[in-house]
Amino acid sequence: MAKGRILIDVERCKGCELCREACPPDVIALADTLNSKGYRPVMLLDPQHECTGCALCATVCPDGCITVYRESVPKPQRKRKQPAYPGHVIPVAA
Amino acid sequence: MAKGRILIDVERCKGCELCREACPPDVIALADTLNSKGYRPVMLLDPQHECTGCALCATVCPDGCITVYRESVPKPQRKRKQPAYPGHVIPVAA
Amino acid sequence: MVTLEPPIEQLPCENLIYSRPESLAEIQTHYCPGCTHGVAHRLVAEVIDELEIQERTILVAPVGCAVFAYNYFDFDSAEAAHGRAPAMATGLKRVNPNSIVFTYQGDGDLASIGIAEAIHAATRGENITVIFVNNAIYGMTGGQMAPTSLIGQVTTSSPTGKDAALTGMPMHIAEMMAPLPGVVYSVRRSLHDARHTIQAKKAIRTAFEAQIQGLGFSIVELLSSCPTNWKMTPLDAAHWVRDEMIPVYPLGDFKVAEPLQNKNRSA
Amino acid sequence: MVTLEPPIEQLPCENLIYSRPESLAEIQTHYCPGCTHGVAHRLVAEVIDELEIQERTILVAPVGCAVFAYNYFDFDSAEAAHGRAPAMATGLKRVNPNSIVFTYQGDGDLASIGIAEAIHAATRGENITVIFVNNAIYGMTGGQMAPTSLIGQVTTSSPTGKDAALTGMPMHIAEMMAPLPGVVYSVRRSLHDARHTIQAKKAIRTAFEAQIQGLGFSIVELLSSCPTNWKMTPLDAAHWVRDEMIPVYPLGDFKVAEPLQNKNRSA
Amino acid sequence: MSKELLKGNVAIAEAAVRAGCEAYFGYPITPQTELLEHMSKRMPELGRVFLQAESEVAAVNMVYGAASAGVRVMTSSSSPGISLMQEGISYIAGSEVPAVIVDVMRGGPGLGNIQPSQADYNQVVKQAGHGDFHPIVLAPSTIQEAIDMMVLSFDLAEKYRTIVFLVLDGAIGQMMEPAELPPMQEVKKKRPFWALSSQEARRTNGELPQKNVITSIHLGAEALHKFNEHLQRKLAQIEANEVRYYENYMEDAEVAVVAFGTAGRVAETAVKTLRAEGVPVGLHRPITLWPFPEKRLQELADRVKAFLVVEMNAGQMFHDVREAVGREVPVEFLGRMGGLIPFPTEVEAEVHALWRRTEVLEMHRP
Amino acid sequence: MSKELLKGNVAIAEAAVRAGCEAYFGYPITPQTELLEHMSKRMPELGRVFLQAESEVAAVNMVYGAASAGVRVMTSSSSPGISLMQEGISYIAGSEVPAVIVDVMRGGPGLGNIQPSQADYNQVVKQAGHGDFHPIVLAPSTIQEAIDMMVLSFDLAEKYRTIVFLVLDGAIGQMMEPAELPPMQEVKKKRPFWALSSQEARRTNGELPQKNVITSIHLGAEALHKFNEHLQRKLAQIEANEVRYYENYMEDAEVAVVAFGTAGRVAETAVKTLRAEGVPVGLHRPITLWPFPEKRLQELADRVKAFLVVEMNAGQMFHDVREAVGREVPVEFLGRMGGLIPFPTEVEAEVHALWRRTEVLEMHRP
Amino acid sequence: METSIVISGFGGQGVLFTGQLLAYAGMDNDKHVTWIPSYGPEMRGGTANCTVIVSDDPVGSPLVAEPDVAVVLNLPSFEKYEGLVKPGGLLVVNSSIVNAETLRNDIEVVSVPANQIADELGSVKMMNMAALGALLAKRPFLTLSQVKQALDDHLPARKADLLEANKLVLQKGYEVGTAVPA
Amino acid sequence: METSIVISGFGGQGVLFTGQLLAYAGMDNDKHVTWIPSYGPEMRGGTANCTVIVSDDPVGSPLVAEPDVAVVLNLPSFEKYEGLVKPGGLLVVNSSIVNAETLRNDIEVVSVPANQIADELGSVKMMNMAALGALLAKRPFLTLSQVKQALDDHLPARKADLLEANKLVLQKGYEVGTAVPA
Ligand SMILES: Cc1ncc(C[n+]2csc(CCOP(=O)(O)OP(=O)(O)O)c2C)c(N)n1
Ligand SMILES: Cc1ncc(C[n+]2csc(CCOP(=O)(O)OP(=O)(O)O)c2C)c(N)n1
Ligand code: SF4
Ligand code: SF4
Ligand code: SF4
Ligand code: SF4
Ligand code: SF4
Ligand code: SF4
Ligand SMILES: [Mg+2]
Ligand SMILES: [Mg+2]
Repeated sequence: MAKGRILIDVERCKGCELCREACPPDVIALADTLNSKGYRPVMLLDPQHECTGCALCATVCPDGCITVYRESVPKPQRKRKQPAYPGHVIPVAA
Repeated sequence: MAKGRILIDVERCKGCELCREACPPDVIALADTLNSKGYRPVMLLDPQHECTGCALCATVCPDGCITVYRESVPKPQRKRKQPAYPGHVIPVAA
Repeated sequence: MVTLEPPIEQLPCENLIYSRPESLAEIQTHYCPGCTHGVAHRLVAEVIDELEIQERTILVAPVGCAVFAYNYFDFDSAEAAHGRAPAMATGLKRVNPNSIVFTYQGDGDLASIGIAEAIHAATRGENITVIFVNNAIYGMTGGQMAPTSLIGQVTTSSPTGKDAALTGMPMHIAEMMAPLPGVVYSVRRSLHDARHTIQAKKAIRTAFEAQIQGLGFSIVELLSSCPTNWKMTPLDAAHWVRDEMIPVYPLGDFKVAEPLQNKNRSA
Repeated sequence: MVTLEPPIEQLPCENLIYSRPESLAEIQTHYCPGCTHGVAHRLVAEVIDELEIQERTILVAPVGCAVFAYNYFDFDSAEAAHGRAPAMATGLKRVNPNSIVFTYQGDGDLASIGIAEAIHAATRGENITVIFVNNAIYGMTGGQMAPTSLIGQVTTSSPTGKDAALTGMPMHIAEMMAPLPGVVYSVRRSLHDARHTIQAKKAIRTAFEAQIQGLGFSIVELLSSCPTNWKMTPLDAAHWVRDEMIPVYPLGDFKVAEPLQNKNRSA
Repeated sequence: MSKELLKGNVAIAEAAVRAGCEAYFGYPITPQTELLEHMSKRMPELGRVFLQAESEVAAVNMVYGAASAGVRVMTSSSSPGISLMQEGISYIAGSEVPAVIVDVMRGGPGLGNIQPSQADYNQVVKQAGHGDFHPIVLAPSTIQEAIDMMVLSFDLAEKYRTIVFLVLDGAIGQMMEPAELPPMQEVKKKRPFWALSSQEARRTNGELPQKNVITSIHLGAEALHKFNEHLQRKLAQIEANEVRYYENYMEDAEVAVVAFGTAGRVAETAVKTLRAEGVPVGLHRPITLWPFPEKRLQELADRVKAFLVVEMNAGQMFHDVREAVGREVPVEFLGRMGGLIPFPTEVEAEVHALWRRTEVLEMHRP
Repeated sequence: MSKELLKGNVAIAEAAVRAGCEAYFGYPITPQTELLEHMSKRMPELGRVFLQAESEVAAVNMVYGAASAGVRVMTSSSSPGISLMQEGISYIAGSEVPAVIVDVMRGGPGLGNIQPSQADYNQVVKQAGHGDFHPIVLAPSTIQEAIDMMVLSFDLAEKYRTIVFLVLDGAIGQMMEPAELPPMQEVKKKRPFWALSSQEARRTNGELPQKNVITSIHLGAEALHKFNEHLQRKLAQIEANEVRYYENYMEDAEVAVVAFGTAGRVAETAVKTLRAEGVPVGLHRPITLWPFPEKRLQELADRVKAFLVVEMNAGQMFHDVREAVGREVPVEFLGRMGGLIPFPTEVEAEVHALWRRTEVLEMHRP
Repeated sequence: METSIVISGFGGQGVLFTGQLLAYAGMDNDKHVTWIPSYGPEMRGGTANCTVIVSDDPVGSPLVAEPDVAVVLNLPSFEKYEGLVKPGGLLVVNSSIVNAETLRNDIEVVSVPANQIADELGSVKMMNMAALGALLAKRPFLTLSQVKQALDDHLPARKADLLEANKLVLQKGYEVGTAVPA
Repeated sequence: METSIVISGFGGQGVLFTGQLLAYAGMDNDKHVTWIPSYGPEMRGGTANCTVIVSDDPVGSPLVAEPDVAVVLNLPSFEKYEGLVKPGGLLVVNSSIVNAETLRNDIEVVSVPANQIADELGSVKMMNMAALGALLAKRPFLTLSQVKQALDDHLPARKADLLEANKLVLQKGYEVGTAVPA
């Protein structure tokens, strides 16, 4: 199965866990920390590299926090904007 | 066939002729005169006594001008108000 | 004073077969000659007499040619704002649950400006009755296009004929109301001739019976004529209802809730 | 600054599979965690990107939780009065026939106060698209009953549960719109899980395509969650949509006009 | 009974219940929603009518219907909702049925925001719909006053067969304050003689079983003119009987601050502070915005040197004050818009400045 | 061009067409229906937009939509319909998009009747919806003036991005009078920079292809306060620039008759008769009801001995006159309601009485 | 000089056009004119009327309490306006269908058998012109030829074939009016 | 004397109830009080705050520009209210989750590790009581026992089981507040 990875805009994430529910290999988990809005964001927790890049998480995310990459033969794509955030970064204190 | 007769409140009649159209034996006709509202009312013109008292004329009259009587064996009836007008009387000049 | 000939002789043994209903006031209507608003009024009044509910009936009159309906009926009446009769009737009925409350509305009133109040009263299953007089035009204001006007119909606001591409197809109120769960009775009848008028009366009766039984929202759509604004004689107008309106607005029962069935079959 | 573990390594040869659509502004929404308004926004934005119509699209935002939708989309937008978005959209579209005009409306906005404007725009066959977010409640004002609330649903204005006898059964907008001749596309989808979300997006795309093709009025009803006012977690809310709402609001295609068929079949 | 800590919207709702309100129709809108919500709980409990309408347009017309049946009925809303009710309000006025409307004003125009405002003074006071009429407009400035006036609203509505508006701003609707609720009144059994109820019932009551008609139509110009004259006579009677206001420190005041509602309580704080500083200032707080305490202001104009009108709008009651006062005495204005509440310090500063100007003027007077 | 015999409603409609009105949305209501009907014929002929809306609520929101696209757009209605438009009007004001509304007033309150009236002066002048704003209100008194002001309405609406009301009463809408129509203007091709149209088009025009947003929301109290300050500054600018009135015989007048619209033309007839009798009376006829010719009336107050306000209502503009004039000079009122038009003889009698009283007063003055 | 005229009759008697014709004639001859119909639901199947004012000065109110002239084409109009005509004013009565006499002796009355006149000259529909002719005979604020010219200029195109007939009826009405003693 | 207090934090931190408790305590002890929440769509998933005024005289505005006291339970609240507190006023900071220092030296600051205190005594949900205790220690316009009494009288019945725990947390917060040097 193709391998994938996701970036999560943790400042935008509201910790609703809908992505976690949607993820087939269950590689999304709540972080231990709060972001500056007071939400506990999710993170990719994928030591086994089980993420398939299926984008189901991104499909259900109400806040458009998730960017998905997949390892694969390159194919022609629509122009897509690259995320402006570094992913998995929480700027406030724990 | 049961014989009938109708009374027409000519002051109320607007001469629309819907009753005339509805009358099976065609015994309703427009009068030659105008009533005080300027309408030409209808009248019962029934020399052959063809009116059956079928009340179809009354059924279609938009102005409730028609009272219907029918010669028949009396049968129990709902209280109905007797007309307050004499019928076929036009108070204004021709 | 002139008495018309021939004089009217009494018949030997005669019964009073038909006379104006009690619930209809003596006042002469302002309706144009041949306008079937008058027929609709009379039928409602007859039904109310027959059901012996005159003393507990409340009319909610519309804005439209029937705006003075409260003068023509002989029972308590209110005059609503344009299109809001179902809301006003809701207010009346909720605080007077034993009254029989009905609205009498034209197509401009109900289908155009008042569609929200009609649909919501129907959805709530408000236990009221709606007499809906569809004459495919705004009568009172001088013959503008209604949502019920036929395609191609020339009116004072569609001078080249109603254009479906710009203003849509005619609205079918009886059909639209029928699927709403609060509606127990939704039918369409016509007033263009005696036979249909008799059927219309039966439907009006059923609609009021539905309310008396506390079943919910009942509506009778009556195809009606507006000779004046259609610019026709009353007879031609009746024929226009028959020949032009009925093909677009099929008569029939679109919903008859269980307890009302076997009462009054489709026209 | 704290970076979450584990660090994210780039894959050897990776494609960008998914990222936020261009038509979605960078601004963070004010929606509650797990509120599927956000999903609906994203899907619309994705469709508009895919159809390459961002520069000629005009949103008409409602009054409701989506009142600030104009901040979240990156194209021309207007903010309508409560329930009047279809009227405002009509005004916009009639003078901008080349624009793609859509309304985004909640169930209070469309089904309750705005039902007249919705039905009339649909009847006229206004060439606009309506994204109708049905979350069975008034979100923005704090969880009052909507015409779409389920029977027995406890809300802040139906504290003992919605009572059908007093307030009627839930309103079925997609079904109500479908028979109107001006409507070319009327479907219901749900946003409660990924599979259904993908189907919802297809429907949204078809609805916009209908407009691009100038066919007439298209509407997509989206079953949506309001975790806050339902007083549930986002996951429980998603399950409530699946278990309680869908049985009352069946998903499906209620009207798909000829030219749109074979595009997108029923969910 | 002792005081409870009550939220304005809830207090008003409960006061209405206790005033024997028999039916409530309304549509949710911030910042009045708690009122509707409280009614949704209490009215069914008591076997009375609560209905969430599909819109404010429907709500006001439901009120019109129930009012035509002669029961105590009310609705509540906030600015945009009140705009939608204008037609129905005008019909109610034209039909002379009693009804009560609570308007918890918010910032405008348009959707604006939901913060406290008095920007709809003109809307309710000058013309709450088309045609010549005035609702009675009561403007409480504490929760206790709001409660008392809620009860009064029903009494006045019935007494004059008119619409009564209880207007507050979002602040009074949303805040909590200790207050005492009135005793519980049962709903009245007997409907008024003019009401649409049941001819049968009226006959049983020994009244004439004539039909009753509720309408706002008077077809001919003469007929409608006559009706309007009747309406104007009634309004004149209300003007003569029902003016209400509150004053503090006015006996020897040389500057009068005029303000209503929340602005009135803010102004009172400022006036107290100023008095402590020795500034001869007093507060006049209109409680009835219509009928307006015009005569009283005229009296004051004869003895104060200047007026300061404080409002949470761009200056609306200001014009009524200026009309009452005339051009001889300066009338100044301090306004906050968009949901801002003026702070006492701002009022103080303004009075200080005004007082100084007035004194200087005084010195230069011949 | 020469004069034609034109019906008011039709003349106004045709004037709007010729002013380049690009879209009309409206709902039939007497006594303005001929306006809508004329539009239904002319607009499609010219390839412009005519749509009969399902209601006035929808009509005003369609106007809001088209106005947001920056085109010349209008609606027309009469009193109850204008009530229904209040919310939409407030949104338009809060969004600062230009729109024109014709209000052919009829007798109220409620359904009232359809006879000529000025009973909605307050409704349009004081607050045509919730929130602090004023539409510009133009009140013609002849059909020629109505035509000219219809054109002016569009210009002012665009200039100030505001709502302009053209108010008449049923008499001016229904009557025929000779008048000259303006030349035909094509609809403008270019949309204003703020309009919702197409980013693509804006880019082609060399404008920044940023998104445009039309909204009336300003969430925070501070933000909405700021917006309101901006709005008030704009209104002040309109007040400074756009006051219009007409006067006759005012130079040496000792009694000023103030009246607008049909009452204004009736008053003018009376003034002429009175002048012929030697009574020193003049006419002041406000053309802009908002902005109101307050300053001019203040000037007049310094030299006339008394004012008579004549209106087809219970006394609405009267209060504006009295506010402007102050309490030193008597301001009297002659009103006809419910669709009655005062007759010149009635005005004459009133002026005579007022003039006699004033003279007597004069004699007793120290 | 200012003359106010009310014309009243059943809908279909050409009431509104008769008034407009006077207004056109006035306008074309540099008078100030106004025309205003009564409007409203009372029109439904009832009577119609309009008020015309022809004046040398700008017209104030387009309505008058007491018209200088009333042209009454049916009985209800007679009943309504007989009492309203200004003392010294003129009442033109369509004697073909109005079978009533005024009790007033402070106004001038001209009875014209308008229906008959028009019927004889082609169609009863033109009866309004007969009444108008009689009015012009008695109150020459506009001349007969000015009104004929107005007919030439303003009779709707679809009625062009009736132009000459209308003029004849107008003429005849004028003659009848002239014949009636003052 | 009049004291104005703003309490601000995330929804769920008990902000509104904390304010009401103060209002109750004031009312029960014959003070004039007002309580007002911020309301509106900004509440959606955001922060909540309320303003309480406890006074010897009737209260004018229920809102204040510069509160005497601000209790800030999270960082956004700290950022919002730190600058608004009246000079000489008090800022109570929930140091458990607010990791920031004020630059102002004209106000008094009390840091309370409210989450920890509450957590240790049963549930982090009671952290609002810890902050309130600290406030009372520094600004005794109401006494600790008056507020405890108010808890007895006004804690919603469904939370009765937490009554004693709440009092303990309040007490502990009070002690921490007292310990902090003025
Ligand atoms: C708010 C409002 N808008 C418009 C009108 C004008 N109006 C009166 S009746 C009517 C339409 C009547 O048409 P319909 O309901 O079909 O009744 P009909 O006269 O045909 O029986 C309209 C638009 C009004 N009175 N009030
Ligand atoms: C005329 C008017 N009435 C009421 C309101 C208050 N209001 C704002 S949003 C809303 C309902 C929102 O519910 P819905 O449309 O279902 O949207 P949601 O928030 O659930 O997405 C209401 C009643 C308003 N702003 N304007
Ligand atoms: S892309 Fe698929 S597998 Fe990877 S995290 Fe998202 S849902 Fe899970
Ligand atoms: S779905 Fe989005 S907002 Fe929700 S937890 Fe996942 S990333 Fe965060
Ligand atoms: S009762 Fe029958 S037969 Fe007699 S007149 Fe009427 S329709 Fe004709
Ligand atoms: S149907 Fe009635 S109104 Fe019509 S002609 Fe016959 S009697 Fe007269
Ligand atoms: S206008 Fe039409 S609907 Fe109205 S009364 Fe006349 S015929 Fe009937
Ligand atoms: S209140 Fe409900 S609908 Fe609104 S944002 Fe929150 S969850 Fe979504
Ligand atoms: Mg109709
Ligand atoms: Mg919703």
